[in-house]
Amino acid sequence: MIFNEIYSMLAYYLPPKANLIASALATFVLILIVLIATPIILGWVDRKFSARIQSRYGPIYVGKFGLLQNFADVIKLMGKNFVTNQYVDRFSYNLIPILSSALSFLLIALLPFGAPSLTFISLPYNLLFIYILLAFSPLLIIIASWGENNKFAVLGGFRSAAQITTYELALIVTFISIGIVNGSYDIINVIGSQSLIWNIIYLPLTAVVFFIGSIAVIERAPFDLPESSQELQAGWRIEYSGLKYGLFMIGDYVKLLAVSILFVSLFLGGWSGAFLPGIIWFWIKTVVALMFLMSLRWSLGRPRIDQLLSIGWKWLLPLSVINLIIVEVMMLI
Amino acid sequence: MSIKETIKSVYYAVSNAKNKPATYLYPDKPLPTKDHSRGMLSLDLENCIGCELCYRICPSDAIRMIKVEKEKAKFKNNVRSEAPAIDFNKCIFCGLCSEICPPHVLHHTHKYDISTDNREDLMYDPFRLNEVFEKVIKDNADEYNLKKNDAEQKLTDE
Amino acid sequence: MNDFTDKLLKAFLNGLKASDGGTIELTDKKKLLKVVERVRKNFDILFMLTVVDRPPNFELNYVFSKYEGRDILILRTLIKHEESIDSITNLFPSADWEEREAYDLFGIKFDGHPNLKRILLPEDWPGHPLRKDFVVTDEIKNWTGLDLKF
Amino acid sequence: MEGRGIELNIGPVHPATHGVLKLVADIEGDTVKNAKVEIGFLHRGKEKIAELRYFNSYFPIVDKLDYVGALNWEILWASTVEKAMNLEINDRVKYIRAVMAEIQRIMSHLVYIGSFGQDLGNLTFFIWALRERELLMDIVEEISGGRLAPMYNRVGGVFYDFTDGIADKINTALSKIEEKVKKEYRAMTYENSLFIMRSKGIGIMGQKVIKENGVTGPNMRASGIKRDLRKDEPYLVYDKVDFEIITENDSDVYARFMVRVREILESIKIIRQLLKDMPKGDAKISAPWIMKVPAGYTLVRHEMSKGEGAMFLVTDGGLKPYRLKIRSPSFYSLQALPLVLEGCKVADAFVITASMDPVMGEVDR
Repeated sequence: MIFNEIYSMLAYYLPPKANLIASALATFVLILIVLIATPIILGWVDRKFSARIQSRYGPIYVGKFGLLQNFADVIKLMGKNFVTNQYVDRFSYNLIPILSSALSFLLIALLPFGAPSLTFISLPYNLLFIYILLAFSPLLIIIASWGENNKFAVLGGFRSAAQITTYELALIVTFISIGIVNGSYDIINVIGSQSLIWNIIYLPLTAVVFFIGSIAVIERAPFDLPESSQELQAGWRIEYSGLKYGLFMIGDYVKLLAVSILFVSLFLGGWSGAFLPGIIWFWIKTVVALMFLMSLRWSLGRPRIDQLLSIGWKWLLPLSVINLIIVEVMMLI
Repeated sequence: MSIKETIKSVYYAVSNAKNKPATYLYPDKPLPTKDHSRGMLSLDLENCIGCELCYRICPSDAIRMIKVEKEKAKFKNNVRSEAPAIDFNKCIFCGLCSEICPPHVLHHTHKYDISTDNREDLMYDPFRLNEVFEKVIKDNADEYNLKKNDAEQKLTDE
Repeated sequence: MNDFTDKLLKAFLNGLKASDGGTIELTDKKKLLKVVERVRKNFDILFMLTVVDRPPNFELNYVFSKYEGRDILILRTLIKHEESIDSITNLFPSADWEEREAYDLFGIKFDGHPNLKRILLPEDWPGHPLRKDFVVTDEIKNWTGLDLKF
Repeated sequence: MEGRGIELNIGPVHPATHGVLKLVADIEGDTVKNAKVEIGFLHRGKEKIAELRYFNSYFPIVDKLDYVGALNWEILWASTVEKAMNLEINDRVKYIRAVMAEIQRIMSHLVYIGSFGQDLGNLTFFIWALRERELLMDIVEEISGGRLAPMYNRVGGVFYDFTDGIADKINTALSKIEEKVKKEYRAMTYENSLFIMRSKGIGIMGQKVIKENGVTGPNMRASGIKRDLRKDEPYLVYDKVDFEIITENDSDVYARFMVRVREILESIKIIRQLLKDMPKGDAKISAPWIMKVPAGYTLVRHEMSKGEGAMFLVTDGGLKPYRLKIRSPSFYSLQALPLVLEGCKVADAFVITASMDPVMGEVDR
């Protein structure tokens, strides 16, 4: 969408075939900007907020309020050499960081950024595509952890695979119920149809289920079991170092942003709001959702893996199915 | 009842963000030290009588007695003209030497940042200890005057 | 408490004699298991086992205590340096690690102990440090235990 | 190992084991088949050093035994030597020592609670607990000059007397801690559903296992055995103070945690009573620095924050102890650990080890 407007301005000077290359180039540059910006800004907010919760200062010395701290970290990570353990299976060890971060970058490309025109790729069914991207990551994690040939990694890898697959089911059911209510699987239409009543009033239960499921899928807050630093010492990321580890960190923060945008656009009515222009409403809601997600991480303990799975199977899945039935009944009336 | 508490724990965590952090910004503002706190040792060289008690009581053998020329050290009554040299690599700041010293010559200052980048700098010979005494204790004498520990000493040599 | 010690003394006339401060001396060590068997009826745990090295022989002080009240029983036996003594692990399981530590630091062998290995020091540490005749040879000084086997 | 499971050794260098404790666990799937405990990584030969040091210059080494509760061991060592010399200490010193012992117990329990919350993934709670401990740490530094190794006691007395401002400083710190434990810690841990889910009914240690392995202190009281040396064999001034022994009865990880939380509140009550009727008089040291101790055997037992600690001192009338045996409570609770770890989940193995509160300094001596 965006580059259509840019392209129409430049169309006069460029040769006919240029629009394809230009659009690809523009997408790449914009995604790169967003991807560099998100971990730095989100990382800073996360560290400052958690520091204040734990009554300490947080990063202060680098930059004005420690603003450049994350920037310095990323550069430091780039500078570090790659320490690879000699028993590691080379191919899968190097492939996974690139693949899993590409996966989460792709996720960003599908999401709206505040206005109908502000998306990178617009597909009529991008809700399902997002679901597939989220559901794909356990496969990569298993390959990575098996490739690292390290006991802790294997334990962490299987834990995260089990956790994500259970919570994916609950998510897919919530996506279906949203599709039924709003009549389409395209986020922009979903937001469009919410301008009067937000979905959260319509489907409060789905909102809760989606929220818990999404936390578990991105392995953050109370469900960060696979990389539980106390027990498994950074789980399946244990052998990575340097920029490869950095890629995973960027992937994490990008997924965090993606989930909060998803929650806002599916349930809190995206950019529909009273007098403020749409885009400001959108970003206010996302920041609020982000802060709540972060505060969960620094205040709740972590359940055990089998308790986590039992919550997933015994609680979340039935809840979402019941909700689906309610939605259908509502639609019939 | 426990669900309510869990939500309350999130509320407490977030509401803690508003009050002031409890940590000190060390490099900018120095850490507050109390009047009894035991930092680096300092030696008032003139009054030292070279009795070797600090060498004997030191639990981590950080003190060695070193021969010192009489004139340079301006000893008042030091028969063997020996004075303690303290190796701060080994010293654990336990305060036993400054208690047992009969003429109350070894004092603890409140200086705690004495780290250097090589080990030799931490071997303080009597003259450097005396410098520390002149600089730190003599200048803010009032702060250290109440350093005289009130426990009077009964001393039995073996 | 002392009525128990009198009963104990009467039961093992030749083996035991009372010494100062409520401790009981066990003269011949073969009766140890039987005495400890009887002590078990009245005391819950082996509180601690102190080994004192009086150079020709070792002096083992078994301290027994209960889970209520303040009474303690100290049983003292004397054994030669090379002799071994029966282990009381199957009567008082808490003696397991104590006896391993006594073996580790003094070199006393306890017969019948489930796995008598060194507990505090690494397996191939030369000598037993807490003995009075322990001298720090340079073999110990430059012992780094780094004879890694692969 | 019959080859189906893996042998995961939770080695000496691991965030969850407190200090250098090596746990070799045979794991099958997610359950721990059996676990072996290996210690000795922090063995500094303290009992050998005792034979080479004067009585008064052994205090810094005693501080390093249980580095989270150093004052309790200092007081134990001082009273052992005083008993060996049958030296009478005046009442004010006893009161000061009792107050310091209780302050050290609160600090040690705060570290335990903090590191326990951290093991369940709640980093904030760890830092909160240490922030509360900092209040008391400043007071200990103000009184004794040292933070972690205060070096406050000497044979025959304490080194600095209580200045007058100290009493109400202690009271303000205690009321702040009490209010925090009752309000924020309640919501954050012992009534937090995630916390309860992770700790109730896990790592149950039966009374038989406790009695067989000689486990003492809070771990034992969590199973309902009403035994506290401060009550059964009152030392210092514990007979003049009224407090009750805290017990729980289902002896699982949650009960061990609750015993320590309630013991903090109990110690706060004790300190308040002690500060109220603290007698006048001077805390002079009534013994020379380097002195001879008459020959003989002395055994003194005190209630440490981890359990019943004791020192068996054998003297031959010289200036230095002939032989010193230190009985450390964590040494015995580690003995019971493998029995409790059988059949638990991997994630619980760390929680159970943390709930035993082993401090490797006093285990390895």
